[in-house]
Amino acid sequence: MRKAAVLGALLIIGAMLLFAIGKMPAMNSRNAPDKTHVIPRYLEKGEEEGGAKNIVTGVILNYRGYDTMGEVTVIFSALCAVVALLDREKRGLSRSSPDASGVRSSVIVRTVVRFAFPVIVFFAVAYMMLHGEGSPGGGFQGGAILGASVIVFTLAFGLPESTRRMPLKVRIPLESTAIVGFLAMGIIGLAYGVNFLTYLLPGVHGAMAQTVRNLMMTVIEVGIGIGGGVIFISIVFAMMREDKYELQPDVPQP
Amino acid sequence: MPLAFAALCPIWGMWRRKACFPWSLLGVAITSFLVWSLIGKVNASKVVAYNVSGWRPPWGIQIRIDYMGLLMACLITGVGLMLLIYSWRYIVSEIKEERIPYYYTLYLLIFTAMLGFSITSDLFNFFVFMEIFSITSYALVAISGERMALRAAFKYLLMGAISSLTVLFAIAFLYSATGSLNMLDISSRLKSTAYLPVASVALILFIAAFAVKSALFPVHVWLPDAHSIAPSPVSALLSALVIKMGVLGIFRILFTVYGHSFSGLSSTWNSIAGVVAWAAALSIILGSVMAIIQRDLKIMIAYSSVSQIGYILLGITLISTRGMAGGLYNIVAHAMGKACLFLVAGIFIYKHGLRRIENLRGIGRTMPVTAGAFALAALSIVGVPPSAGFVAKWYILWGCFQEGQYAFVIVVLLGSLLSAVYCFRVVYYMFFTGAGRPGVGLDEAPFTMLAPTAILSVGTLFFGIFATLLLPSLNNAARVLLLK
Amino acid sequence: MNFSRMFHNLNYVVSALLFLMGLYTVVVKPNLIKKLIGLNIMETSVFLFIVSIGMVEGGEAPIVAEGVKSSQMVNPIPQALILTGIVVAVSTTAVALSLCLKIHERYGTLNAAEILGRGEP
Amino acid sequence: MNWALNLLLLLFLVTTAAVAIRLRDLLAVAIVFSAYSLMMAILWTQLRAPDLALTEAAVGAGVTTVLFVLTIFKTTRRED
Amino acid sequence: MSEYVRDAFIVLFSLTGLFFFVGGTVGLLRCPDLYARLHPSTKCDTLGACSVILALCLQAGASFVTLKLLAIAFFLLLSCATCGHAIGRSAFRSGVVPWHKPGVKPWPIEEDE
Amino acid sequence: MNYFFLAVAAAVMVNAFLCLYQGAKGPTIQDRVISINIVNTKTLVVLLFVFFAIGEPGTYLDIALVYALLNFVVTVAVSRYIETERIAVE
Repeated sequence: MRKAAVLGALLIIGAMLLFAIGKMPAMNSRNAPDKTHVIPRYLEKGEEEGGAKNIVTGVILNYRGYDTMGEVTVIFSALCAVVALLDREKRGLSRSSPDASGVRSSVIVRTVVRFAFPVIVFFAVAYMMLHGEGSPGGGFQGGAILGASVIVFTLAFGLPESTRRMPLKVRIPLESTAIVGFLAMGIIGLAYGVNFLTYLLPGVHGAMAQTVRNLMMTVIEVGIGIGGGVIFISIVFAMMREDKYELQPDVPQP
Repeated sequence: MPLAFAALCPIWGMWRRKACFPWSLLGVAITSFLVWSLIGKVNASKVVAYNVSGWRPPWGIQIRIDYMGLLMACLITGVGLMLLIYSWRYIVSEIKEERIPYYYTLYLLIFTAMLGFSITSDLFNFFVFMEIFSITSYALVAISGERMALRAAFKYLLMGAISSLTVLFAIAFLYSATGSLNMLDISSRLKSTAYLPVASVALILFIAAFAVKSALFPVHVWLPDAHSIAPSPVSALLSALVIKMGVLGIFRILFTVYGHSFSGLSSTWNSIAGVVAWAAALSIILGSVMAIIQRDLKIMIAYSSVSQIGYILLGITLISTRGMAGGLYNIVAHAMGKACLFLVAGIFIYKHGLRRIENLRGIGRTMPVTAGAFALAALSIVGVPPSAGFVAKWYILWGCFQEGQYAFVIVVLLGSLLSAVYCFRVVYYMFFTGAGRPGVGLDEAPFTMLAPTAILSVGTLFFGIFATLLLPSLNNAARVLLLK
Repeated sequence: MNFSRMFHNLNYVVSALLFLMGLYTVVVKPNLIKKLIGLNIMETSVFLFIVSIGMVEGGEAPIVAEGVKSSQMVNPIPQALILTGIVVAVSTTAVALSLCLKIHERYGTLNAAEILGRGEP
Repeated sequence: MNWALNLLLLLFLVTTAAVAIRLRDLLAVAIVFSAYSLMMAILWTQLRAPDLALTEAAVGAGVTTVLFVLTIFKTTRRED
Repeated sequence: MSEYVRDAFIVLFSLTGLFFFVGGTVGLLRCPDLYARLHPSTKCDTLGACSVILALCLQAGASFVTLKLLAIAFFLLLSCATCGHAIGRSAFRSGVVPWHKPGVKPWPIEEDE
Repeated sequence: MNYFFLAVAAAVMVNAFLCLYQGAKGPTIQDRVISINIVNTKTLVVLLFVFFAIGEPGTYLDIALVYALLNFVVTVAVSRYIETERIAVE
């Protein structure tokens, strides 16, 4: 009965969606409104105005930078929500259930991870974050990869080891780097008398202006990368931690 | 000009783990000051626009503060400030100590997001801010970690997430039909678009999604749980402000994006407005009825929110100047009154752990200020003459008469009657039954909890008596929006 | 709304289908994690939809390079929006999963029906 | 040819989604879901959105799935 | 001339890769138990992927792209092997019994466990 | 050549379908992990083919690299947790 009602509702919604889809501008068409109205300017001037070869990067950091700031705030609020629900690990001494089981991960996995971890981190930081303007990739992707690398490290070496390497003291300030980066760059703009998050500062001309803009965008990218990565790491740590296996503070670390 | 900064100012607060309260108070106060300093500007020039990143609207994101946005922003800052002061002492009693910094951080984030939501003029930015305040409000509902709170938060999360996605889907439709994301630009381009059916489906999706966010009748199921179980300042925040964001969403979509006298879509528009009005009418009646049968004070107040939101939406969708003004006025009245009621309920919980209405016998003797504040706010909710709620309801009624919608007249009157029943029942218990506990003299809550409550309740009275402060500009706003 | 047009707009149709599948999962399946999977499917379907809007026949990625004309590039805006959207999706998922953890800790089950049944203290 | 691959990918996408919905072992659901997001990424390269594909790769295959796996292990594996 | 030779090699390597993939799939579908299925997953698939990457390297010629492709191949080798090991180990530890003929005692399982 | 690549990619996709079937069927969780692992490897290859068919693979190759790196994460996570689950039960 309930299922039938749900299915009926779904059918109605589906019919509505299909109706709208049938009336939409055809996919792939070049004359659809979205390709004729705002876009041409982005595509033509995107490189010089937006400051990046990759126009998507230009759009997210420059034209729609405010959105990206919102995005960063979203993951920050997600972090706050998660730690407000689950609490942080205490003094870096928490365990996850695999650690508590006493079985270490196999030597092969550990060796591979030990080898791969620096490579991934290097890849994330050097390649993704700093290279986002010319090729796909950017701060957030770099951050996610950074997060994933730390996750795999934690799986191989255990949560105590990871939290010892990245203690809470270090992570808390790093978590807000993304937002702070945005705000700082915005305030630089304001100080120069232009609108918030404007990168082209008055009084700076020519090649210098380009350099300053690229520098500011890079700062924001790196901020997003580190902030996002650390936020992911913290979320994962908070979810891995188990109260059952909390170590006593007086027990020396393994 | 400084609003972009103002909206972000609170984010600074999250650094400080210690001294979170003064820090966030500072942030909120500065923001409030900046917002209030904009009132004169907006009154002078009707609209203050600010291009973030320095790109003009169709390309960049524009912040645009019109009357509606300003009204919401002032309300958010005012009520938000009060709630923040209130939570200083209260929150210690309900949540774990190590979570308190995160409580303040989340509070600041939700505050920021609501401000941003009310002033942005870019659809996708709208969505992003909506997500921020949704995520933070899920967390705030669940922050106490009680069983019921978790359950309510999860229900809220599912419904909220689905409605967010629906909004995104609708944005996609609209984007494919117009190729723009700026609301005004969309509005002007919709007039000449060849894809009207797409736009009308988008309209339906938008309204359905925001109906969930604002807890309109058939999809209000998340509200009573979430609002009654959250810590009291959070309930007040959610009830007074967050569901108003849903209303604001409906408002923006109906009037800013689509527009009333819009030739191509006017039949769809009108029928949707009609559906919303009827749903609102149903919410009024059912919310009140549900409120009457509740025995828990906070759940009762939460259901009352459903019916009050019904009033607001009914006023807005009447498509008459008076009704619109009344609806907007009810936003103010309800925000203050409902915040006050939840705060009073919070005081009862804080002092005595009382949630049941029956247990409040005679509490008016020992806590006269608190109970008095409750009575004042209840008067406003019911709509008894000198209060703000009265002005609002009067105007809504007036609007109904203007449009000849006599069914809605009956609904409004009946709703008032029913809300009188549930409100005065509580007042009756508080003042006129029981002899008070023996040997207990005045036993009031701490000053920082009492003052915001009192200020809010006096505020409802103030805006009732001096309604002329706000009404002309609301009337103007309504006239502009309806092009009458 | 004929068939060939539907076929031409296949991405749209598929994303609508996925949306409905996700919605079905969220509404009908009792398990909370299953509901979240449904939610994620819905999210990706919407993303697919938006990105498909920006597609151009024979388009190139919106990266300025030699030999790529700007008129050939696909629309970068949906991509920029969806980048934000993915982040939002992950955030929602993370919050929801931590709620799941807490719920399991408190109720000992993730079945929605049981949770509702055991709700009243 | 391109449309054929596209069709295949979409078909695969729907199949993975259906499998993810039908399976009762939640862990398997999470894993199938990672395959689903992988498919999404290919679709995005088909739609010429390399940035998105990269993000989906990093987030969908890495972070989201790990979060799901963590949660499932700390709660329950069976759906009932 | 050399163009054709190169193309022929590309086709050859691609088809080899495809062959291994098909083999892997058949193996996956036909093998009786988990430990047997590990073989196609780790060996055939890696080999197929590597040979495809070789073909693509030829197509790309000597450039940065080739370098990246080789890096991908390297990581694939590394991760496939490690994954296979990790899965096998976890399966063994969680007590998955290898396939055996009815009545024949499989080697690694001790009775008393 | 592009068409050839796309054809091979399509064939590999069909293979991946079959592996997915095994993944849906597989009795133990490890079976599923293996199958999905194979599916992932195959999709990676499809991805590579698609890059080359699109032309300009240089901009896209990072994606494949990220996959090659991250495929590993999920598998290790799952296998590590399965191991401990069993031991926790005992």
